Amino acid sequence: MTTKMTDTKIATKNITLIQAINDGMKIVLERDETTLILGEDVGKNGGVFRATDGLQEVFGEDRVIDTPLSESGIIGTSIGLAVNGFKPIAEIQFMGFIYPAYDQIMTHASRIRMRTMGRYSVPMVIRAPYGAGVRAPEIHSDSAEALFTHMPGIKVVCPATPYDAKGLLIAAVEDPDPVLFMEPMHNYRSFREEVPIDYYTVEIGKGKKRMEGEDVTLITWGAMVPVVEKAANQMKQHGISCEVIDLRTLYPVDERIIAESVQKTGRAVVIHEAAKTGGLGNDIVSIINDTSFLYLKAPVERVTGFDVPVPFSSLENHYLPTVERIVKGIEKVTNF
Amino acid sequence: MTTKMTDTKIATKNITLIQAINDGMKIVLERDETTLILGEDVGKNGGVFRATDGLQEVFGEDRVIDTPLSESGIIGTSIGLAVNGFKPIAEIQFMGFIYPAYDQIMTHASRIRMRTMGRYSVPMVIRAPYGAGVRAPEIHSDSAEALFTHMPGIKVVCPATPYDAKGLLIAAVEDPDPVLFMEPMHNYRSFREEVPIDYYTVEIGKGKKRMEGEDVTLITWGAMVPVVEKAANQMKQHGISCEVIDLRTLYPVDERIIAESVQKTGRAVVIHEAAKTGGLGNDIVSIINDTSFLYLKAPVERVTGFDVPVPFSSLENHYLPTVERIVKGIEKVTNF
Amino acid sequence: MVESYPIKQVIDDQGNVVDASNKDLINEELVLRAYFHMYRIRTFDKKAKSLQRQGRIGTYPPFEGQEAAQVGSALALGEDDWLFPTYRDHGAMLTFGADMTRTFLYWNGRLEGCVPPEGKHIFPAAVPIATQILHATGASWAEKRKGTKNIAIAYFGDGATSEGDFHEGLNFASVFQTPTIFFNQNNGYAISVPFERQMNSKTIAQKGVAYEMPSVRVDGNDFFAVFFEMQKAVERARSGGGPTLIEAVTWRTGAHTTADDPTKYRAEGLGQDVVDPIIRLERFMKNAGFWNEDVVTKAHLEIEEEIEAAVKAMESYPKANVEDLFNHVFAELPDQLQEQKDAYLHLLGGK
Amino acid sequence: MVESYPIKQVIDDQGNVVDASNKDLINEELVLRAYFHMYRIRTFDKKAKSLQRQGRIGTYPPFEGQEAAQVGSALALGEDDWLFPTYRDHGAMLTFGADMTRTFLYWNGRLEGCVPPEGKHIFPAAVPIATQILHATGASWAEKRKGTKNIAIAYFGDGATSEGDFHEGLNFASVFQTPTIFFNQNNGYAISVPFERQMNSKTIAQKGVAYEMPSVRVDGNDFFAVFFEMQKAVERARSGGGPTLIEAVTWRTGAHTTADDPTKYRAEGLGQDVVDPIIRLERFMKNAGFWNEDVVTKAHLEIEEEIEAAVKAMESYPKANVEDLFNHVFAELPDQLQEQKDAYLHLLGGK
Ligand SMILES: Cc1ncc(C[n+]2csc(CCOP(=O)(O)OP(=O)(O)O)c2C)c(N)n1
Ligand SMILES: Cc1ncc(C[n+]2csc(CCOP(=O)(O)OP(=O)(O)O)c2C)c(N)n1
Ligand SMILES: [Mg+2]
Ligand SMILES: [Mg+2]
Repeated sequence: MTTKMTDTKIATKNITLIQAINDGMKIVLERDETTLILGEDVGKNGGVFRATDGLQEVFGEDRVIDTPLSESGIIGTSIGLAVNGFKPIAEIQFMGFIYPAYDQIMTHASRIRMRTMGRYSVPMVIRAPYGAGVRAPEIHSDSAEALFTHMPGIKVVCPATPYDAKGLLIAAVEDPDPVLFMEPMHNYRSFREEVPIDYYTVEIGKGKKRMEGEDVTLITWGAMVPVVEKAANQMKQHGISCEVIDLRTLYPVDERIIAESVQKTGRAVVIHEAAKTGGLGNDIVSIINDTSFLYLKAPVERVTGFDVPVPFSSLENHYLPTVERIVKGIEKVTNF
Repeated sequence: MTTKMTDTKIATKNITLIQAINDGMKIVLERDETTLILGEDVGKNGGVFRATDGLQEVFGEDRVIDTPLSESGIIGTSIGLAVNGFKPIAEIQFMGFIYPAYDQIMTHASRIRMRTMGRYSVPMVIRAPYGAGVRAPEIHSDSAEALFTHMPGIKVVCPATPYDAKGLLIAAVEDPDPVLFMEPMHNYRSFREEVPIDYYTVEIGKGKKRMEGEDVTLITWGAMVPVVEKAANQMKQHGISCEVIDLRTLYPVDERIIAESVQKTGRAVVIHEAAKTGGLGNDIVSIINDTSFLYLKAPVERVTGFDVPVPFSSLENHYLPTVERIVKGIEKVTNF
Repeated sequence: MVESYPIKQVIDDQGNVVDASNKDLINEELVLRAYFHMYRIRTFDKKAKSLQRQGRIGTYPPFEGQEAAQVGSALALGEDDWLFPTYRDHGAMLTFGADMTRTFLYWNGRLEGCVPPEGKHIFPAAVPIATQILHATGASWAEKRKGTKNIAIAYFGDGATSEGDFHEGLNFASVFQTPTIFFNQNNGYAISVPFERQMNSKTIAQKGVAYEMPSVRVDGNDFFAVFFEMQKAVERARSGGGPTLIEAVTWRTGAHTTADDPTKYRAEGLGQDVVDPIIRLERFMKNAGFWNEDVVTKAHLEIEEEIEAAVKAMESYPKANVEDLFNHVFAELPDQLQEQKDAYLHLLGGK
Repeated sequence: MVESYPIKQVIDDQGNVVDASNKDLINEELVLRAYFHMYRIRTFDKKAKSLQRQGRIGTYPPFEGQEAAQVGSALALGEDDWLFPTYRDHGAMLTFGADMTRTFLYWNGRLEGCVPPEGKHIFPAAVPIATQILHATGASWAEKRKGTKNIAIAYFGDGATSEGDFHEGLNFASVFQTPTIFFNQNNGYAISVPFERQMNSKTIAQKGVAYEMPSVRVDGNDFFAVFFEMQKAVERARSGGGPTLIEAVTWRTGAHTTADDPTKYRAEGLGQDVVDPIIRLERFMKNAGFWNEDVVTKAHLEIEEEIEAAVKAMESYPKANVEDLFNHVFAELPDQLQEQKDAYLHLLGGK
């Protein structure tokens, strides 16, 4: 983790995604004293993934708070803190444990601004590691984004890289509304990237083109991004050029970046971990249907988790979309 | 409510949807002594909508059970009862109050068969009145089907008529797996239908063609069915012939009935109450994309609730899809 | 356990003082304030029921019989405190300073009913049971963090104690020693389910033991008992002593809501021995020499005028604005939502 | 409150009998069974940790130090009772009759690990904290409805008491007087969060007051104390006396799981004064004349063989079957899912 000056004189360091998240939190805690961190094991232990490592030492037990083991409690009290002047960053230890707090998020966090015509609001970030592929125990590997993109009043963000993670996290904390911040566990330490040392933000609601291509648009996010890039590279060798879009924000989705790309390529494959039925992939199909119908040369293909509970670790690699399944999907749309 | 003999000698009675549900429960309680009813106010009070009216008198406090006010408690203990030989019919007073039980449904009810390779299972029905348009207080009017169609391991059923309500309810109770049974409050007493007096079932997983048509397929369910039929009738006067499909089961969706119709008409509009983003409408778009791409003459249109929390009653009629909005949607696909 | 939680009483059903320890605090000003507010919210409640019957407002949950509990608690609060009510606590809200027109608007399905007067910390009524208990804990925690002496009160019913959020809220409050008052109105019923089927414990106060939280059981139909025990709890909270659980034992005289029919589940005559809290206060006033016919008559008139004016204001309020369907979902509307709004307004305009 | 819940003890740290009331019940058979099971699950636990370090199984949550609590409780159950464990209770599960090979399989990410031996009522370990408390309540309620004398036990930790499901479960059990034992292992920590930050109460037993539920605090490292208090609770449940809350005060000797590093949050030396429950039992056996070197050595050998055989069986177990990804989601696969399965198997076959 050595500091480096780039051409434009922005000091950067080469860090992992989880370090970038830690860094982002450190910056917001420094800049804004109304920010707080709450969660199970976020204090002394620094989080089960070390996302909050060292923060309690710097900012004290009063701002980095180990709470009782109670997700509804964490979110519900954070709502109370948020309507009364604070900006809680609440950690849900694994996304599969967010369900006990679903009521508080659905009926309150997301509705308070609406219900009070803006008198009260809930500027809160809910951080939640998600996804399979790390051999975690049961329930630890769920991808529950669709339960929140369908919930009006909350934004959903999911970075794939260290740079985006830090920038989106800071943006999420500064957002005046609740933001669910999904962290791809699988990418926590899988690679490093040069990340500015200082404060910066990545705009919520904007996707990013990760690879330029002509023949097919691949749309994905989070932990699937590297897998999709691999598939795209593999297709290159077969003469098929893929455009890879990382959505980064899952609500509100960047419809323009999808439409522009699909209108160019005429073909699309959406890739995600969650189950196919009810998954966000369907929304992407609809967006393409709405915006790019006449451009389509083939039905949009979805390569996703199956309609089964995320399985035990011995089978999780069969559940997750693989390069092979993505390649099949691409071939399907190119051979249509 | 007079008994009537039809041609085929099946005794019927002319009843409302809520009476049909009451009737269905009475029949299963009589036929199968392992069935139980649990919920808030289901006993003495007969349910806030009178769905369980009179049942405690007939079957006793031991089988029609007033529980404490605790949705996770109702579902969690029902799971325990279900794995140990009973068939609970759990009432959630309004669908907007199912969220506190979301964890129990998501991590247990829907997963226990899978987790134990079939050793244990959860033959349970969760009844929940849903939907807007009856001037109910806040949170009472949510349509949360998409949170459950995305949950592998549970079926989701939603009748629109008295006949289907009774037949599907009995089928749900007999189903070996958990079934969420959504009841359109708006249709509870809005019309009557001849319904067989005795036992019968309506197959889960099968939609129903409510109107034959040639030009556009209208796909919907539950409380929207009468509204869609009205729109279809209105279009008839303008020379546009609509096929109306009532899905009846939301998971697993009857893909065949959708595909066959759209392949005939080449145009489709999906109508539902829930918010557009993340709504089941997107799944229907995907099914059409997958099965009928080459038949499509226009992009599939969705006429749905807006991406806002279900509003207070003074604005709910603006939230709900109206005949006018549905007509606009139909015109959009026919004029494409 | 029930012996450990005797019901605190200051005046009995006949309006006689049974506990004189706070006698000095019972002065004319307090008595008249109590009477005024109890009579005021009773009259509001009656009006609301009548409006509902006439179809001029929607389904309405009356609080008749709970006036001493609601007024006694609300009057013990300070200007800058926070109030987290349920749907049945508009009596407390009105006493604490909620706008009456907006209160009517709320029960007419209007968003505007959730917006408190500027500077008043009144949260919109929680409809999902027990959820507000956590918000009150969080908001009062925020006050503690800011170093103020402000506190929060969470209102909730006997049924609410069965929800997980009740438990999680009391646990958080006790762990973080937040300045929160958990004010339970044990009115005997959760819709049709009586107290005895809601829980196996004989009191709600004893649930404080689980959290090592001070708790007390008061006669919820005795304004003074409620008020003085509230004052103690408020004082404890303000001075860093943490949360308190108060069980105010009262009785829901009427139906759960105007859509409910209690004859379905409540034996005839049940509760008839409960003395109405306003009658009880009147008896005390007469016994103790606080009853002044002129003052009372003037108050009644004033209250009736206020309520008539509020009804008028409610009924002449500008129609619900369709734009409010969209405008407050986020601070800034996302593109998709803006498009939905524009398209819908266009459709309406094109009519 | 803590005074109301003295920690029940039968033998002290030195293995001396401090409460002789159950002395007659302590016979050789019981002592040897206790020792055998505690040693057996300890050896299993050690083996599992070592397998994890070698990458032969996945993340593993050790229960070292909690053997007396797990064995003492499980041995008090009857054949047909129901056991609802957490991820840390495979000691209790093994004692109650779970298959050891399958237990290893579970920690190797295998579904087969959730399937109990035919006729044994052992639920798969609950991973979402406290959820199993409701299942145990429901399953034992079912036994009561069937008219049997069978009961259910729910295992859970100190951290679990903060979840709403703990509260809702105990409330249901007390309202419906289900034959359920809520067996808490208060091992001092929920991952890194110590007991004192999890709750403000000094005991977990006192939480029973909220539900008017009998509760007791026992020395969880004292096999006999756990066993005899369990027997009382079992007897109460079987005879229609309803549920019991037991707090077994113990200590998590090691890490939360093999992925956890307790030096991050636990002061060095903390807990070193806790006498290991097996050493304590050994001391008692020696003091009281139950120690027989030959028997013990034979038991050790037997246990080691059993464990080696189970590891071998786990490692030579047929590979996970891809079809199991799909087969058990519903009794009958819906068309869509069948198609997904067929397509995926086709893809795999086409390799
Ligand atoms: C989570 C949830 N479940 C169910 C309901 C429906 N409901 C509304 S009021 C009520 C009873 C509440 O009883 P209690 O807490 O005693 O308050 P009271 O109505 O007596 O004031 C119920 C079940 C709800 N609003 N929220
Ligand atoms: C609902 C939920 N939230 C968080 C977790 C993550 N988690 C796993 S174990 C644990 C601590 C449990 O502590 P305790 O109940 O004391 O049991 P112990 O691990 O000490 O046996 C946590 C927070 C979880 N499994 N489920
Ligand atoms: Mg009540
Ligand atoms: Mg513990």
